[in-house]
Amino acid sequence: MIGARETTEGGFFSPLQNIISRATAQRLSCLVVPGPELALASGLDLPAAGLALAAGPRQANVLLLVLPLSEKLLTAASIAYAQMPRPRMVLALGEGTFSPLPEADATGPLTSEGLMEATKKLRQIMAEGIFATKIDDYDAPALQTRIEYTCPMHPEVVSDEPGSCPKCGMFLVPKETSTTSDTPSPHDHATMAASRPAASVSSAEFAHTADDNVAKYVCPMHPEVTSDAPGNCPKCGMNLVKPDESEGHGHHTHSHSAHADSEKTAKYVCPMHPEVTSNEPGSCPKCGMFLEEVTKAGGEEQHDHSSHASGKEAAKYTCPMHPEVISDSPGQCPKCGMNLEQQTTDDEHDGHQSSGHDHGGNALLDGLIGLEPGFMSMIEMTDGTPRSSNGLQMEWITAPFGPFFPGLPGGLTLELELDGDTVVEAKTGSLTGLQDPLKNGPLAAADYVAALGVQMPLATIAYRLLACRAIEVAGNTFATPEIKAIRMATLARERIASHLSWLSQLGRQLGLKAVEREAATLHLLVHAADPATIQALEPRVKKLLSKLRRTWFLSRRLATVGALPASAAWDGPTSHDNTAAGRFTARLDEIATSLNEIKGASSLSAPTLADIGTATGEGHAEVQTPRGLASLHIKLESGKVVSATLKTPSMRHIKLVNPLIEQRELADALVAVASLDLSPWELNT
Amino acid sequence: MSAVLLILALTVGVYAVAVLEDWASHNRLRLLGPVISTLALLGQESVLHRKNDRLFFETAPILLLVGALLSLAIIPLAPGLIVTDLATGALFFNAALAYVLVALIMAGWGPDGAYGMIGGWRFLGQLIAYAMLVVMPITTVAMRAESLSTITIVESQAQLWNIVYQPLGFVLFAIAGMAMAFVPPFDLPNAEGELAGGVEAEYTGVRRMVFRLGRMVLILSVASATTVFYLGGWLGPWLPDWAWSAIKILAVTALMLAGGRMLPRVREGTLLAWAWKLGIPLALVNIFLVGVLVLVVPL
Amino acid sequence: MSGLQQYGILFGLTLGTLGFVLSLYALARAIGRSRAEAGKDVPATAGQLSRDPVWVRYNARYTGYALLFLAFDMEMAFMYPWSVVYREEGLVALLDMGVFLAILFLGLLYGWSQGVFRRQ
Amino acid sequence: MSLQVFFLLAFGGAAVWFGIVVFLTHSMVRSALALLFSQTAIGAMFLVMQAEFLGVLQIMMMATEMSIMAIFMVMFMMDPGGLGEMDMKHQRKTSLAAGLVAFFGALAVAVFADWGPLATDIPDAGEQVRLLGFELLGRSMLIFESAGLTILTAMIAATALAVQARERGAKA
Repeated sequence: MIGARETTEGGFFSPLQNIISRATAQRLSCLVVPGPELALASGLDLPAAGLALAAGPRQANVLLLVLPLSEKLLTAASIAYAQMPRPRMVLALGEGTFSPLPEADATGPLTSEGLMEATKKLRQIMAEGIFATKIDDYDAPALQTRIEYTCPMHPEVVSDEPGSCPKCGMFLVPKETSTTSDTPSPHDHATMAASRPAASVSSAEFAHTADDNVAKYVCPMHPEVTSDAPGNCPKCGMNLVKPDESEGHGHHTHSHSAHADSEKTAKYVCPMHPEVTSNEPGSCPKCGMFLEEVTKAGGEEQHDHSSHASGKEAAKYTCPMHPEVISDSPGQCPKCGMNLEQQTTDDEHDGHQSSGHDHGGNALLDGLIGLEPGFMSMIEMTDGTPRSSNGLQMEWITAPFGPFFPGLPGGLTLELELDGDTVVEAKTGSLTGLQDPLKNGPLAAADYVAALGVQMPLATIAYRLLACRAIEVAGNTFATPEIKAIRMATLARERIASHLSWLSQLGRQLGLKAVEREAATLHLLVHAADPATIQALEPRVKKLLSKLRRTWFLSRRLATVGALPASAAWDGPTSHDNTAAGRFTARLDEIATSLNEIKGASSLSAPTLADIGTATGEGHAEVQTPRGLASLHIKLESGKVVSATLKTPSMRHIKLVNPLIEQRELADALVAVASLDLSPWELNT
Repeated sequence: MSAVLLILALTVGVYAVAVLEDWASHNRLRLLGPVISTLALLGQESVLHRKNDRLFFETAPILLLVGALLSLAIIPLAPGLIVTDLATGALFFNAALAYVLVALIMAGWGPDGAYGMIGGWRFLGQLIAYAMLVVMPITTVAMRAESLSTITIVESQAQLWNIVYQPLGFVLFAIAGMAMAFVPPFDLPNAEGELAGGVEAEYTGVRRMVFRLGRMVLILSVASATTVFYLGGWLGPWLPDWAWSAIKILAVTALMLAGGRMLPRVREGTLLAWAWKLGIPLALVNIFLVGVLVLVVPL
Repeated sequence: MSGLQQYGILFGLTLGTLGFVLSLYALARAIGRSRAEAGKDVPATAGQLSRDPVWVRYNARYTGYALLFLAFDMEMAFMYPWSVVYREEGLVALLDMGVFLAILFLGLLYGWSQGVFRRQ
Repeated sequence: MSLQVFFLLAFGGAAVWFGIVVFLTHSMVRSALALLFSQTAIGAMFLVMQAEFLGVLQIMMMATEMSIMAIFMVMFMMDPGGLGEMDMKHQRKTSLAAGLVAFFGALAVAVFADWGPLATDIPDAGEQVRLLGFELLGRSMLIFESAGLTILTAMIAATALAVQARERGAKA
């Protein structure tokens, strides 16, 4: 077993371990990759196999892969697997590779029986023992990290090496980030981009300092504590700092007066490394950033420095955060690295207040209780932070809701910028989007139909039908009315199945366990059934529909969410009011009408292409898929598809996400996204 | 002797709640379920994070369990079958359960993850919504009993249970109690479909087990308090006292857990608005009504 | 049983729970140790590593409610002793508390009229 | 009796220690919750001193109110997570002086005040609540009602603050 737990040899607890192993085998909880709706569409009955759905990787002990999976999804799956606590297992169903993940503990075909067999095997392996004396660590490229440095006050300041923040002068704190660009980092900003190309330069610089001075980081309080790497002091827990920035005031004064001489002629300075100055424009040898021309304010500052170096005034400098730090010279606080501020007399202090910082009642407060000016300067630091809709200056967090988020379709990435519990904006994307079936050259028409169907596992019939129709138009061949009727009835069945799957997902999101279960069960019964079976199931489906319609609380919950303007490019199921509630009832109505459409059908089968021979031509077709109108424009050359342009409903609908969720509570935002019924398979990656 | 009985009752009670919770979420009655789940969690790794607030992360499950257990200490199962008959029992129940909030804030803040933190602060908003609807009905119960002691409160219902005497208070207390125990549809802090587990999301293995245990005790405690304050506690004909307590507590638990299955999760803004615009005025009306009733019909 | 004994029991219950939990932890640790691995010790976010600290200024939108809640919480402190002697004091208590609650209700109505009861 | 004194000292020590932690930590939430537990320890001291109603009330109210303080601190203070490890101590000298003055003032009150004879038979907890109730409805009724007015004032002030903040937001 790959993901076994570590134990010691011949333990006293091995009888207990055996019992625990057997109990664990009874408690399988799986994280489905890409998502439960795909398991449903493949006809996998997870509850029947005894697999519970986990809310996240932490609660799962089985990673269920529904193959084939895109590379990006596999990267995400490898992260999810790494975050699962041991014992953990991989269960792979279907055909395909899953390279960054370890080899599967059980595999099987992508059928209900395959799932049953594989689960049985998993249980056996678990019951035999989830403990091992020797286990291997799991590692994947996506888990690799590098250290970058960021300012605790200004998260947009990111640097590859330690230093101080150009905005507030505080020491940058080390932070881990991913080395791969696959996992999007919210700090992909210009600063980082600018500092990256210079990585080689900076490492050369590093080597140079290492020659001079073996220890690169020391504790500001305990000079005997030195380390090669940034970290915390074992004695006091403070961040270790680079010695040249912390060796004490004497040294600092010295270096500063030395600088003062060169500053007289300096015109360009590095924004990250103020000690780097130059007469000519260019880039900083330390970080590679472009040197900036010294501004007027900076010039004044330097004037201050030089006047200080000449020793005319005995002004004191103190840290705004650590008032006990007092220095004769400007510089940085040895504790936190912030720029020391000149201790001002009252007159100067007033000048500071009137210098254009409009902070409401702070001047008053300042006068009343005489708070240090440094304390108030914290407010200056918030200048760059975003302003919330209620006028408060807050910091926003970026939280990923996907690709494996319960209540949203698997594979869909929704990165929300959150202001507390409120959504500010969203970045949407798909990890499993469209691939051009024609990327390896023209395909035979029938193969193209099959390829498009496989690519859209959530609406296979609709897209097969779309391809068939477009090709048939191009080939000027038309299906007989009987075949057309069968096709429409099959499409109706898929519509029922798709909407039931959506209902199940909505139930999961809203915590309606009963709806989640019943809709999923019905989906499994309907999605590949013949007309007679569906007829027999009709009362049960109708019962669910009428129950959902009667749940006043549910329609109320949905009514205030996701109202689309009439002009919105929405062509999915819709009713008189285009809110989440309207789309919800529209889907319920569609299920009912689709049931009627199936009634007359003799049999149901996936659309197959009529014989078009070696026709050449162009064809265009549209199909009302369960999610909306899809269109395909196709070019045939002697029976082969040479080019195709596909437009899917989700491509249009995903643009509606942002206006729907701005300034909404997180709960509402998620419902709004769910109400659009986006399919990550229909999107461009 | 009574100590042994109480520990036994607690064990059985928590076990029954766990079975009922499993039934409510999976629709299957598995009598051995909790044992298997416990063993499985014992065998799972308990992941700790770097760079988190380890102190908060570790304290939260314990604080949740301690708070819930302490609140159970004032629940009488039968005359004499009680841990401590505090003279301010009804108040102490609230005091102990206030630390559930602290535990959830700690659990949410501790791991430095977005889902958990939102869940923790959400529960604070939830408390602002439900807290008044718990304490105001408790005062009306105390008005009738002339005491905050839970035993006296049960005895005061000998002629007529409070559910009949002050039905409005019961409805408010029952709903607020569900919000207090964060069972669906009030599971805002640990919502699965919205926060992928929220405050519970980062707990695995034995720490998760303690967290879940605390949660079960909390549900049991709220159900017991509803029984004691409104359903006459151990009072009832034919059966022995403790049996009536057990039946009522388990029935309330089952109703609480089953009720949530049919309802979509409440949004926090809605919860707050309903609690303050409807709930609190109703609770004030309830105080006034019971005040008049106690003077006019002194049952 | 005197009050102090009761508090002693509650204190003992707290310590006992703590001991119970710690022994559970010890048992779990004896069964098997946790393995430190890459990525496992980062907060889980649905298939992406989210290493950024989220401990930032959090915009709670219920501050208006929270401020009124504080006032109501304060007021409840007076309600408990009042409710216990309510029956004995009778009409005096009803009128007294009626005035008190009416004042509070005024506060509630004022807040409502000013639109405190909505997400800020 | 000696056990009572021991627990009084223990909880008193805990209260002071948590009070110190408020300023030792860098994280705003830790700071707020340390204050919470300091207040809880004071509640426990009330219990040890057999003032049950006061103790339980303190333990209950401080849990919710300090949590609300925590959210306000997280909302309005910079770097609530304490990642920048900034110092929570400001104006050391002034605050040290103020603290010492307050400490010695309290000490002087404790030592020099006439606390009356030592109570030998303390009324039981239930009786205490009843006595408090009679006090509220009797002698202290005016104080009680003016407390209501004070709370009303506080509510209006709070409303004004909240509304002002929103209006600022609307303008921005």
